[in-house]
Amino acid sequence: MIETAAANDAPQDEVAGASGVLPPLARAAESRVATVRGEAMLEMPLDLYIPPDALEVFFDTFEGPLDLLLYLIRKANIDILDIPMARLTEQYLEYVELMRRRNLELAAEYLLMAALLMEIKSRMLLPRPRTVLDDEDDPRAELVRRLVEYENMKLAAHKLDALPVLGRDFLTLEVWIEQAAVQRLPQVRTEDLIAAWQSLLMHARMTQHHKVTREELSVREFMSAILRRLHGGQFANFTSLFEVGKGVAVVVVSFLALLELVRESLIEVTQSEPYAPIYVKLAHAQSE
Amino acid sequence: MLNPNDVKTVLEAALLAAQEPLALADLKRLFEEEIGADTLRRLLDELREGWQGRGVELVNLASGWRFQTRPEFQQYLERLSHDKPPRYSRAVMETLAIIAYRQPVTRGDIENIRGVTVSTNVIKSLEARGWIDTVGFRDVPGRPALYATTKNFLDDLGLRSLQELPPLEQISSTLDLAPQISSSEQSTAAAEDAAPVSAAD
Amino acid sequence: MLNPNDVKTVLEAALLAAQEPLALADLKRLFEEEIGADTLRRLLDELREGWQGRGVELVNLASGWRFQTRPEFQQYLERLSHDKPPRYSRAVMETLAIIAYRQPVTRGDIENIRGVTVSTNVIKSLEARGWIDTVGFRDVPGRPALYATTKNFLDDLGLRSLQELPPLEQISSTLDLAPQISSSEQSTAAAEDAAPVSAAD
Repeated sequence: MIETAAANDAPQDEVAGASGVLPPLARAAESRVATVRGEAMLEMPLDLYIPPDALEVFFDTFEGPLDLLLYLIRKANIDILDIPMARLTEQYLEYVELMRRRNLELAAEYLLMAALLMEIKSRMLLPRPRTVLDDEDDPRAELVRRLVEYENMKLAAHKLDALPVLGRDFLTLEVWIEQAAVQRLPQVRTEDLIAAWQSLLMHARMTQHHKVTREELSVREFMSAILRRLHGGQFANFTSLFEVGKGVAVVVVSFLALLELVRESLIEVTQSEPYAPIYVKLAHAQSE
Repeated sequence: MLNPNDVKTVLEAALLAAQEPLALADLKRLFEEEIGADTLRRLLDELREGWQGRGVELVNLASGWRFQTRPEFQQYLERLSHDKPPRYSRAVMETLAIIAYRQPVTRGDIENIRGVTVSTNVIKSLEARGWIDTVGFRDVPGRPALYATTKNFLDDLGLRSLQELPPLEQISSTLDLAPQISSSEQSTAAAEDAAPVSAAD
Repeated sequence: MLNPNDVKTVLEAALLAAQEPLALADLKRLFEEEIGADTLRRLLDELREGWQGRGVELVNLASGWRFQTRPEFQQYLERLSHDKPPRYSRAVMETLAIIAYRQPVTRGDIENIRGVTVSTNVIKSLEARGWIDTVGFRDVPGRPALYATTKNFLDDLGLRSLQELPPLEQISSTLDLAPQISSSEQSTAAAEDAAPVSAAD
């Protein structure tokens, strides 16, 4: 934006020359309000002289007819709220004609604006009641509103462009995050287990509801523990599977676990003769 | 338990390593224990002050807190990067300004203000940058899209809200006709606003 | 001319903003004036020392210098990561629940309850996690492995024993292991179970 702004300023210096409040072009144009456009171009004012090579660049710097109008207004120090329509229209038409003569591709917007300016100018010539100062009545009001709004936005664009912008004027930081060597594993809470169980309840073909009690869980836990003890296939003394020191409850649960394991044919309990030591082994340990 | 200095150390590490601005809610999540928003803000302010005079600053943006390099150091840092991001053309910047200051606007609104056709590429490049997006459609024939600026736009310009945009020039205020002009401008704007706008789809 | 502190400030900003480790040659390019490699190295060492005790450290890698977060701060930063924590699939969770509540069970038992085939990967991922292991083999054709949960599973869930698992409504299904059980009493029980199963369909 700064670059384009500079480019936009350049022709201003070239064109404005040493003119005072009104550039000679404007004065000259004013004196020939009624003349034909073609004739006006016959005497191209000196301050409008632009090296032919630069002409295209010059017109390229305008973003459209509003931009060109603003340039003419600001260059001539015209009060935007009291635009001399005849003068402005004349100047505008001269520039447009210049573009056309240079075989520059002229966007339709420039011609539309030319028509609008001429319309406003002619409406200005109509007699108006002096007492009414309401700008609603001023044929220029809408054009002025548009020019003011466009100039506002043009300046806003400059201001925005002057703000520091990420990537152009400053950078974000990229500090490397030292990743832990361990892979991040899913966390499971007991609630997740309940949820999984409930999902099973929804989908499993159930017959009846009853509870998994804590007692049953502890039996299951001891079943696993006993199987682990017997892992490897060796015989274990029946009594060694009971940790008497942990209390009656543990003994009872251990015994229930043993019974359950027997029931599920997971262990074999053998006794060579009555009152002989009882041995326990995995039901199918030979391949261990 | 973490003492305030430990909290600051964690905040600093997280902000230095974060890819995006971190909101207070994000920063709270860093800690197992509950840390009040006021405490966090105070510690962040202290952290920011602690970084005064360095090449990097902690800033508070639309979407949260972020460390960024200071613009004064860009002259050094750009010697390291090979591709400098191109400046936007006047057409893009004017379109952006209109969307930023007059949002939500349709392409037609932008064209009315600029007095020229707005090319699709201009809109697209702003969308691609993540600076504008469609927030709805105006309920007129063709149902044109309404554009607005994004949080990302504010972040990238180092702003917390649209209110921090540079104020507009009061071009007409010093002149006689000002009151009438501005009031007519206002009423026109109000009329435009009143035009039925369908909610974002 | 830059004084050593200015140079350090620029180095710090560049290293914090760099996406890759910066070699000495890169860092030299930051400055218009010529700065010797020795000087640079000394300033980098000073910079590194200045960062002692923070959540981020300056390290010298094979490819150059880089700022990185200290591993001790990983636990905090992980809480921030926007991507959701990894989750086990329903298949894994249901399998785990069945093993936890109905252990010891075979894969066949699990499949009976879930009504679908249990893939080897599901079992393997739970074994790899150290949450289940084989505690024996059922004495039926194929001698399927019996799975049970491990102590590690209890530890990871913060439980002292399986009894601390919440009691649940039980799924009464073919998991009652009737087919494997020879006693007539049990077969009766199994038959009782079996009847409502078909009724429920």
